[in-house]
Amino acid sequence: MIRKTVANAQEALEGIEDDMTLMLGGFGLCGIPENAIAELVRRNVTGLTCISNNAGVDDFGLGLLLQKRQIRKMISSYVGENDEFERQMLSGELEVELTPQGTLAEKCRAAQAGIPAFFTPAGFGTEVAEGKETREFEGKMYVMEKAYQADFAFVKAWKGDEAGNLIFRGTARNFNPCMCGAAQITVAEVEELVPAGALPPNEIHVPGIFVRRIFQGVNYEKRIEQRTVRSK
Amino acid sequence: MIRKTVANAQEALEGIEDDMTLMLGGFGLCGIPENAIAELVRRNVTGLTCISNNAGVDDFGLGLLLQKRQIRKMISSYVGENDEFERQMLSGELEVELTPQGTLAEKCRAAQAGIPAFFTPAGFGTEVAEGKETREFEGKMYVMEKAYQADFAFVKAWKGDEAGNLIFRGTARNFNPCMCGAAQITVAEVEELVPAGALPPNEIHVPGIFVRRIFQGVNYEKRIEQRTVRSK
Amino acid sequence: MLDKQGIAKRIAREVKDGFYVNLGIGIPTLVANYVREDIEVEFQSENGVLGMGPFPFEGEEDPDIINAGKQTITTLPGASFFDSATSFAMIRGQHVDLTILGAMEVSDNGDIANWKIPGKMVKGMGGAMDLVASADNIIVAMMHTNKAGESKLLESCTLPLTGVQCVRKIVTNLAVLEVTEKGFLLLERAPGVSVEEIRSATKGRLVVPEEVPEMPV
Amino acid sequence: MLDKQGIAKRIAREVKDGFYVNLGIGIPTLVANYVREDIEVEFQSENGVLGMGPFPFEGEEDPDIINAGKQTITTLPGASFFDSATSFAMIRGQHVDLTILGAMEVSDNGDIANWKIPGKMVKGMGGAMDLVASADNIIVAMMHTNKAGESKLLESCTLPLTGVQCVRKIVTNLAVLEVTEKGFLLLERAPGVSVEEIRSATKGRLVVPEEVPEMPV
Repeated sequence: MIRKTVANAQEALEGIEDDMTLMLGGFGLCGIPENAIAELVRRNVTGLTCISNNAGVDDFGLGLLLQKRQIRKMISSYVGENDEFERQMLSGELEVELTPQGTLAEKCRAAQAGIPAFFTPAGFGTEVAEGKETREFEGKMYVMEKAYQADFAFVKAWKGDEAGNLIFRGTARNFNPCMCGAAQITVAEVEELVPAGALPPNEIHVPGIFVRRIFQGVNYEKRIEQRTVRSK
Repeated sequence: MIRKTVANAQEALEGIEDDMTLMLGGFGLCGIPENAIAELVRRNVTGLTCISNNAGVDDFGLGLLLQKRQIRKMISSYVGENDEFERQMLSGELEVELTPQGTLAEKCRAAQAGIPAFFTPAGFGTEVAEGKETREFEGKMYVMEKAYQADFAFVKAWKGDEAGNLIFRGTARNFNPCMCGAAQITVAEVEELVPAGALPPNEIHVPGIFVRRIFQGVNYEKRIEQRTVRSK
Repeated sequence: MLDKQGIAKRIAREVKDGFYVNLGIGIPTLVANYVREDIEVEFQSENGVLGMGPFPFEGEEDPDIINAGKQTITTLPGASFFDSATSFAMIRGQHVDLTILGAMEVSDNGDIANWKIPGKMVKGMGGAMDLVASADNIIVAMMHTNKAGESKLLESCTLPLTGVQCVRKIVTNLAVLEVTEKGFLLLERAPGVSVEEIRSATKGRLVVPEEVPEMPV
Repeated sequence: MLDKQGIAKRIAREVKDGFYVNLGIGIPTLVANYVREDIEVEFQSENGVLGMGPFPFEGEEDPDIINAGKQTITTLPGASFFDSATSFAMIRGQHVDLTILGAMEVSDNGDIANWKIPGKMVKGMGGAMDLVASADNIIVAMMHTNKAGESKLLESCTLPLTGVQCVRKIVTNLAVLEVTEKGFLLLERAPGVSVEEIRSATKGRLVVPEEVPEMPV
């Protein structure tokens, strides 16, 4: 078994530098790598390009990096719910590349899987397809999209083992699995780190080969963005 | 919940016709849809094109269809271990299209995922790339491969529920997940069919949306091709 | 004339037995409340869940179980969770039978614009571009006119497109329309709304059959 | 001169700490027996398992747990099972660090042929084309000559190719060679084998340094 454990976020982010391209899992604030984000803030790396479906809210998630102007460019599908983001974007401080959500997921998965490019119908005939190759297959039009290239991927799982195997919980899974192994170095933080052999091999969502470093995170806040309930 | 259960293999294969293209899960004899194959033999449909990593052995798996000359064309990555296959292939009765194993898996996955074509390095500079578009990305050469088109996909899982959700066991998983939803109609047979809600939503390998019909199989033989042991 | 609930109620009639359905935010979300109870339907949310149930009871919210609108949800028996790549495999691979979403503009050839207003803050397309480019069956839920009283049913969209020639049906506060080669085919009038009112609120080509029934309620 | 076990033993020295390794059938399979026990290595099999262990004890064979050679196997703590698409994502995505496989022919620019002999029954390439096209680190394990005594190390392959310019290292019964721009660089001689013997058994360009050590045993 190849051991992937590191002590904490600090050790897990070794090698991170200004101007790198990062992938960050999560959908809204659900399943985001809270500890890695906190460590990025602490290290104050800047000029970052972040590939992440969303950009957090003003005071949580990637919003924490935006506050400190650590992000140069966001690659996302949806960036609402964030005033500071809006301010930086409209003032031109922040570059934003909007990508259809399924294309974003598949560009990560392609990077993971050694597929340099693929065709998708999403965005054909729109701004998103501008400057990209388009092609007809079986009478329908498609856009060619390329795999992302990133330096680090930060993902968050529910349980993980020493070998880097991961299990997610509920919709906190989202973009995390497709980002594993899609960057040069994949760092997984987990709510519970267990010894190798403690996770049934049949129930593992992401095999450890896609993960370079794993650590047990601390103080998960797991904030809810839209608390919606019905009455009893 | 959308109910996918049918009574048995006979009902599950309704609509099958001569000259159709089928996908069949399994690696060697591991994880093959034994009941569907038996029903294909019983119905004696002919002229079939079968997309399957292997072609079974003489008296089991797809070998049973070969014996009755029901297969016109095999699309596989490896077809050894089968004398009748060899005879039919060398005599020209059987057409064979050999495809790299990873490309075969990805062509199924592409069909499932609405990706009409993708690029892979496998087979570049070989016979496999003949007549196909090749292209350079980041200094490396790739071959463009297209999604398969098939009428039926027959897969075998360990457990399944009424909603068509599937869980596989060990390496019997192999090609089965990528074939689900990759054909017009996906038929899953399972060793154990349980009510909806009995499988934890977090542990499902293939969501029911990719499966059209599901039934509990009978009399699984699960033959071992290479029984290899060590002494105590 | 219909209110938002009325639009949702009318669209619910388009949801058939055995349909997997993806609901956009806004009016589409309300559709779930009006689907007949004697048919089998499953709701997919693109953040990675199939088989969504109602909102949780207070105190039972789970931060790990949300929908694409980031709302806390529950799941029903037969539900499953999956990653984003698999979720869009369902969408792109046309395994989702019906997509219901809002729009800023729809053109009479089925183009849709719903993600960007130049000069304004742009929030992004989320999963909308994947949904409209992939689905065979797309229903738009929207008001017939914008806040300035201008038609949202146009000859061609003025806003940046989300997808081309993809909308099949539109349900507004005034009417139910189908996109045909000849333009918007008027299928039904909302209760108390005249053909003339619809005609004057529609800027794209409108095809009016001899009989335009009032929609059933 | 080395026998098959000897070739496997020599190749095992190329397996480094932290390597994920894919072993082809034949001699490569034997490599697992000789890997140092003080390093962390995991074996991947392309049919969908990572963390393979030894063969099962008699009576403990499980038809659902096999390797790509269709042999019954066991798994070690930390193992995982996955589908074929994910398995080749590992391979194509270069997450597997080392691929060891057999060959019929290798050319001095690193081309490899190991799947087809025209006119004979062709069994197929299995996962070999994906493996050789993807891996950065490919070691070929084979006899230096074929049964007719002809060299398998050629200027260019005569058989249909499996992959182009991909082989990095070759370990035969006679020698260890590296593929360089100038041809096969002779790195080590097998015990008791002279440079002349290797030269006469090699048809491709052979670069012989002044010192060619005998390989350590």
